[in-house]
Amino acid sequence: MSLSSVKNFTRHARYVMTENPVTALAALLFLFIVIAAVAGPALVPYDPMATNGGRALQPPSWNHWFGTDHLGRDVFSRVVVATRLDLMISLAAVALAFVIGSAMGAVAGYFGGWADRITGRLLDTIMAFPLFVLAMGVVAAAGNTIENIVYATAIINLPFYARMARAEVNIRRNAGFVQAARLSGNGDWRILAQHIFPNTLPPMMVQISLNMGWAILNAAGLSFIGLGVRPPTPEWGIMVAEGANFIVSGEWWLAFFPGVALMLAVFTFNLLGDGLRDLVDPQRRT
Amino acid sequence: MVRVPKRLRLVGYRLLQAIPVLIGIVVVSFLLTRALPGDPAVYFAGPAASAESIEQIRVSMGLDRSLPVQFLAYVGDLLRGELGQSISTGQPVLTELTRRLPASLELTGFALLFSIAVAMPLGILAATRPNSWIDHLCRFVVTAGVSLPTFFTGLALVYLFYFLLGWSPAPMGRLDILYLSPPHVTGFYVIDALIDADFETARAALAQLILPAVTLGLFTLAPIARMTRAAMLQVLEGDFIRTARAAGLSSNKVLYSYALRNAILPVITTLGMVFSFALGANVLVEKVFAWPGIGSYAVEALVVSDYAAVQGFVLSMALLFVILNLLIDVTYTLVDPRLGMED
Amino acid sequence: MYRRDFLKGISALSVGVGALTFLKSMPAMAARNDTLVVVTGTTINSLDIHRSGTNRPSYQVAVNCYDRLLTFGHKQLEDGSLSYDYDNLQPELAESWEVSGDGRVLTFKIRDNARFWDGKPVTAEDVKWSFDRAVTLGGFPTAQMAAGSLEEPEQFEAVDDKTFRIHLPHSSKLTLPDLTTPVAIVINSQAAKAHATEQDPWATEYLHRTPAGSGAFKVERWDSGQQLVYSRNDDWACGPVPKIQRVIIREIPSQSTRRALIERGDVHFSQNIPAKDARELEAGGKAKVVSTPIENCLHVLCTNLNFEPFQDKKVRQAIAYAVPYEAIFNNAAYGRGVPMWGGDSAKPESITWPQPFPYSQDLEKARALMAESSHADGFSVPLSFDLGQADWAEPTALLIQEALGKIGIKVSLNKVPGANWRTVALVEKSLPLHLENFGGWLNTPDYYFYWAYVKGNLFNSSNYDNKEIAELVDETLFMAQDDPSYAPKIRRMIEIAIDDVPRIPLYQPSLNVAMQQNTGGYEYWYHRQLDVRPLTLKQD
Amino acid sequence: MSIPLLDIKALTVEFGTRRGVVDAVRQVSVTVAKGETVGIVGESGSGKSVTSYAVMRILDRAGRIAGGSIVFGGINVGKADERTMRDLRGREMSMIFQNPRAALNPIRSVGRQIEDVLIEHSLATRADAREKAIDVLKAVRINDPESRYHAYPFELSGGMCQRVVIAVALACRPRLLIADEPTTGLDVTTQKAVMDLIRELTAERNMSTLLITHDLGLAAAYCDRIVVMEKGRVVEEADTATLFANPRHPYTRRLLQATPRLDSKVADLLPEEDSRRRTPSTRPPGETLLQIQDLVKVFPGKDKGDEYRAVDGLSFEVRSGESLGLVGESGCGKSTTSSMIMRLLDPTSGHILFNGEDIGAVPGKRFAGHSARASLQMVFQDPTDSLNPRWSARRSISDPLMRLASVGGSALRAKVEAVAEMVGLPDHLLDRFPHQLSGGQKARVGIARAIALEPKLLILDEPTAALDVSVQAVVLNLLVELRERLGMSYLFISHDLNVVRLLCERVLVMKAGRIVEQGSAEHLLDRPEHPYTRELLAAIPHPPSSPPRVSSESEDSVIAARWP
Repeated sequence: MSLSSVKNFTRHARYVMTENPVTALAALLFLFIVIAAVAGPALVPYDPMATNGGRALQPPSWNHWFGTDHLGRDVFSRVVVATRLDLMISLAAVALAFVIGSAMGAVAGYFGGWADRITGRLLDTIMAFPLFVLAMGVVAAAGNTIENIVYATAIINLPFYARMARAEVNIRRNAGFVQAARLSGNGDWRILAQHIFPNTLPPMMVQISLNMGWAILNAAGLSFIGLGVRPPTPEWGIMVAEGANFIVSGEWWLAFFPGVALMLAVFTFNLLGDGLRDLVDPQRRT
Repeated sequence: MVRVPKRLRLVGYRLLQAIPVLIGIVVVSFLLTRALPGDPAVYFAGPAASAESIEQIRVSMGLDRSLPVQFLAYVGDLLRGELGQSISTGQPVLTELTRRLPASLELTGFALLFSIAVAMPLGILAATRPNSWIDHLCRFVVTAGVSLPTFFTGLALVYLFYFLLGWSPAPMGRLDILYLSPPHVTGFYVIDALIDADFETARAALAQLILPAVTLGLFTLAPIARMTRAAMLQVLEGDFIRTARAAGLSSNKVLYSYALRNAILPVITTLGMVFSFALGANVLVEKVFAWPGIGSYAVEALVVSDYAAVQGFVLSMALLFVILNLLIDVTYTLVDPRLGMED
Repeated sequence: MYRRDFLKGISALSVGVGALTFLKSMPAMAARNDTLVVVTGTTINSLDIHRSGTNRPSYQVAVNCYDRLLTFGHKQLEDGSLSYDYDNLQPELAESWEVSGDGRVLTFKIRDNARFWDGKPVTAEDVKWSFDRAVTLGGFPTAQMAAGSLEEPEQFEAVDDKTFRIHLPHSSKLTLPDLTTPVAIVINSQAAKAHATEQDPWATEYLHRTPAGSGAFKVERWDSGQQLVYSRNDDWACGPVPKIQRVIIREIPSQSTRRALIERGDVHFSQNIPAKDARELEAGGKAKVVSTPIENCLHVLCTNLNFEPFQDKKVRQAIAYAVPYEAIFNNAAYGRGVPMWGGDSAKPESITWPQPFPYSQDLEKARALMAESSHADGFSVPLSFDLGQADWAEPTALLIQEALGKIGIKVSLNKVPGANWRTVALVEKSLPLHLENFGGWLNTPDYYFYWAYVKGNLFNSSNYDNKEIAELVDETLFMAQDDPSYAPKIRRMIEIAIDDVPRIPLYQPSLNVAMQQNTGGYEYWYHRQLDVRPLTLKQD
Repeated sequence: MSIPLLDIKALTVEFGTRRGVVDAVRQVSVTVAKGETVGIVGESGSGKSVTSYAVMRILDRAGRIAGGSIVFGGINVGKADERTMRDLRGREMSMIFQNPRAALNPIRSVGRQIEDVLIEHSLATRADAREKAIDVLKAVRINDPESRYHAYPFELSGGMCQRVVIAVALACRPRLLIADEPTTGLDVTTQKAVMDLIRELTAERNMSTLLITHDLGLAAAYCDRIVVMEKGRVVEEADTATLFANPRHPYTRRLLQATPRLDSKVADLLPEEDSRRRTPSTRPPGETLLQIQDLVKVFPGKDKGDEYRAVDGLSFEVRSGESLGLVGESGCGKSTTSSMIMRLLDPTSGHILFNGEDIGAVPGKRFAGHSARASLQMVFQDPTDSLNPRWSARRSISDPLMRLASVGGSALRAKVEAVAEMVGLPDHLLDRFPHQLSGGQKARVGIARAIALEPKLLILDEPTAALDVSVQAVVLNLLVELRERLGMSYLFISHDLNVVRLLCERVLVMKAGRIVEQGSAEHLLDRPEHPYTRELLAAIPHPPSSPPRVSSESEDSVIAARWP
């Protein structure tokens, strides 16, 4: 990428943000989240795992911004450190779902026929389960390791990509430029991979960012019912679940801060979607 | 004339499409339950059971047979309409499901009503003023809604409205202790109570519904509002809207009679997905609000490897889903005259 | 008045209806001063304790709706609360009983006025049928009956209508106490047989949903997964007729909702609350809290001797010296329960069980022991616990994880879902290091050792195998406690357990319950079920 | 002169875009008198549609009237409140649009849509609305209006839909009808019927009409007065006869010249001084290159017996160096035929012999690797749709070279630039994406891609249908030049006989999957034998054929063209 195209891109990005203040807000939040994920463990004031019976359940104060939990761990440190894990889980799950789902959908949409019918029924089968329950089942059956949470989340996200890819590929399979590509001697697979698929990316971007948020919620939900990440790993969902029992007794900060962090992260990804699409779509650039 | 059979055929075609899905679900539910950890025989045998008594129960439950044999037995039971007995609750799964399903449906239904009532106007508002601050605000609000973990929202609402303010009745399920459930007609307490002309009970049931329904509804605002906005925007850009405006139709007429009726079609499709979404989220909400629904039943069943209950749950969900999609298809054909007519 | 807040809520929602709301719906549920509302977190899944698959919370139906031949009297504990008294056997259905000289024949006289709910008098035939059922159906009831040496139907004899006899293969101190357990209930055999079928000769399907007893309460309605409603049997013959007319057991899965309900005064009684809530509710003065140390029960850290590092006694002892008992007691048990560390000597002087082990956290000693052991360089091990026990097990595990890290043992945590727990921990016994919480119903040390220290028995999840302990248990299990050879043998047993430490006791847990100030009469029972019969509600 | 019905004075319309404010219409003044038909003619981007939307006050959100005034029947439209405007629209002035099917609410019966307007303007009540709607349908000459009343737009043909749109527009007997490209997308025969209907109805009711079109021929045939717009400005205004006889503005002249007439040659479309003018050589055709024998394509329907024979026993041949035209209206099977020849679609039966080899027997799926692939190329109808939106022009042109000629590296770069130069595409445009190129530039990219491999047969599928006439003129000349330079054969597919004839020596006329007539272009034009050919010819509106500079033809054709 040349210097001028970088410059072009930044100008375009700036335009997308100024046009839509909500996207700008999301971008700012995203920056925060990325910093927390990358540098979190180095930034926090306390060891997120260190227990200390002497300072258990202290409300937020100067020393402990978000208070301490029932084992005296610093909630702020845990919330910040948890960012990386939550982000990794959702990123891995969404990436997996996107790659497999969109490949399946693209093939189904392009070739149609039996490939389409089989994929369609397979997706219907997955979709016929309330998706969260399916994820629960998968984790319950396979055991609650981080990998399994990722797989479960990926499985329930998969139909969205597959359906979207199918629809987007299907409307383009007979487009003029695809026919032209055939005349240029491209085989089916090359047409699919190089000509059609890249064009389906802008709408997929929205889906990816929505799903990132959803994947985080999902992992947290699994943790909430005890099928998620294992303690004492800091993770937002577990922290809310653990903190939930303390709300009624007045120790609201245990659940509140991780809950807010969780919400903000999901919120950011959800908002980011539209901005991301505008950014990726070459047609929006001049 | 030609239209009716064509639509009927479309519905029939959808039904046919559901068959492989149902088969797939039977297989998946069977495999999933067999993959669950924990030995139901051990659970069934209870504490202090000896190895022999566990083995004895294993044999009586048919768990000693090979998987294909177990599967055939399972399919055989299904064909006879038998869903088996739930270990964890000790009830026939069918009884449990028929009692719990209305509870979940009532909750989900109210949640969707709430959600639609809020999200559709927001979506329309946003679509009529794209990129204005109102648009951004709507987007902000609905996104905030979908970003809230339902279990967190539920807890927060209970804490605020029940524990602190005391505005809401205790989160103890479908009815407060003081009331008896109304005579069973539909299984929906509010409706049953109204049928019985028992307005107090209806009110009480409704009061119990508000917090969980709002919790769940907040979560489903975003997809509905987003889809409404997108569909409205697309329709409003349509040539026929320009024609209608050029013909001097009032903006209300254009917006509601022309644009919204067209935009509602993709929204209806979304509703199906949202419903399935909500049923999933139900699991967490039911847990928080002690709602005796099908979702909390499934969680419990999963945790104790209650094969029959999990299978029954999954199957009823699938059936529900198929029926729902059919309903959506039928609604669609009612709203959209084009369906089934184009080649 | 506990409805006050609820009313406020309702009228806030529907201005102007107020009291009318109340009047209109009240007839549905009887007057409020004799209706007691109890919340519980777990589901009652059957009304028949003998049926396989019946879970622990369901045992309360056996306690409240059926009668046993015998029961225990009660005593007041130091804190003023009431407890059953293991040393005070009392008649329930039996009016009197006799033990033969060799202790092998027990003869019971059944109360003349005892009648089942349907009016049929209770006969020896009913007792025999019920006991036959318990020893035949298999699973838990059979195992529990066997603990009292009651193993086959031939042992039970209905001499006449009101005389029932048990023949024992040997005398056992456990037989009579075993007859007080919820398993040894007497069922209306006539009502049950009427619903028996060829496949189901013991009418498990019928009794599963329809109790047929003579107890103080009948089941008025059961909405599985939601609530169970008891209503009083005014003709109960086996004790003072309960004060409460109706009890509603409401299932509320969310722990914090249960706490909110009790704290806001919307329910009367909350069974088995977490230690933290117990402490805070008590401190807040919003509810009455009773905490009773659970007899014959320990929360322990188990090392599994099937795993190589734990075969070395030094490693086990090192761990016992590394565990942060104090922190666990404060942060997991919130100071409720009895400390089981820091005992005076490695040679026990009393046969009290449980009693503190002479370990306490001493990292120097622990490190030294590790250095001497075969695993001086440390090792890695997963520490498992039951998800259903997470409220105490999770903080405990975290604290142990941190402490063991300091002596070179890298611990990872492994939450095991409830269903899986039994299988992997107790049946397969495949968890290397785990937290366990066995408690024996029958309150003798030998009974505890039998289940937890003898190879092959269910709660010996350590796979601990010690010939001497096995022999000692064998000798003492049926032996009368006043036998002169009993105490030395028990002391020796405890001594070995201390030295070998396959199970490292953390503390003796308490059973915590919370109730409104106007609620009284609560009595602790070894089975940890709520006995609603003695409960009272003060009028206000 | 009496007060005009519509008086647009110095109208300026602005649009807010991300690049700032853009004037779409600048200082435009147009008047329409009562009973008069005025045409606004211009190419895309000339601001003609924006002007009409401004009159109706139905501009997009981003647009606003920035200056000037629009007075309609004494009311200042620019200043009127929305209520007044709503009363005006539909009742006093109406508008019809291109793409009639999209212009109707797809899920409302056409009768109801007419009723809506009648009721809105209080010309009917719930009780008599239906009767009145049917009257309106009758007025637009719809057969069996009672049953059509219940029809949905998708059940009607395009022409029928446009009649309904006209019915909606004229239901309230407005005084002004604005027709914005009312026949674009319709077949020529339908176009004629629709235009005739409009003329008839407006004349009958003494209405004024503002006809907005890119087609000078159409304007010439139906308008009393013509306003020519270019880039948001009015460049010339005159009554029709004067404008054609004596165009003053150079743009008008260029436009007139670029519009094909019955007698023009391809070179005539460009000004004499234009270096891009080309004249096709008249070499005799060589041996047979492509031979189509008894080609059939049947599309299966949903039911048996529902099948549809798109191409029904077609036979013809193309010789090397020859240009063959294939003419027909939509649905005649011409695109299906081209897809089969290009091996994008497999025929049901019949043979496609290319250089003697039956390439029809090779399945389309496997044709990508066939040796004849490079020799058979095509230029697509819609230049936008036919370019990958994510690929730069360079990459699009490179693609066939990389795939089929295995050219790479600097050779590829050189070759792409050479081809681009050949089609007149400047180097700096090569790195642009399609959306950054104009229609004509995109067409050139499409052509460059097609000729990069120097194919023997090039199918041109309406290559200029989406282009403005001035661009079309250039492209057609370019195609002539390329054929000369590369010795290709063309199969030119179009609905427009008039354009086909410019490039082709021989023409086939297709209808319903069959050839109804074939012969030399001149012969077909002069002495059409089949009634369908004659109908087609009659329906094409032509501008008067004698612009002053290119004087050659008689007055007859002018009269012929204006004859309805």
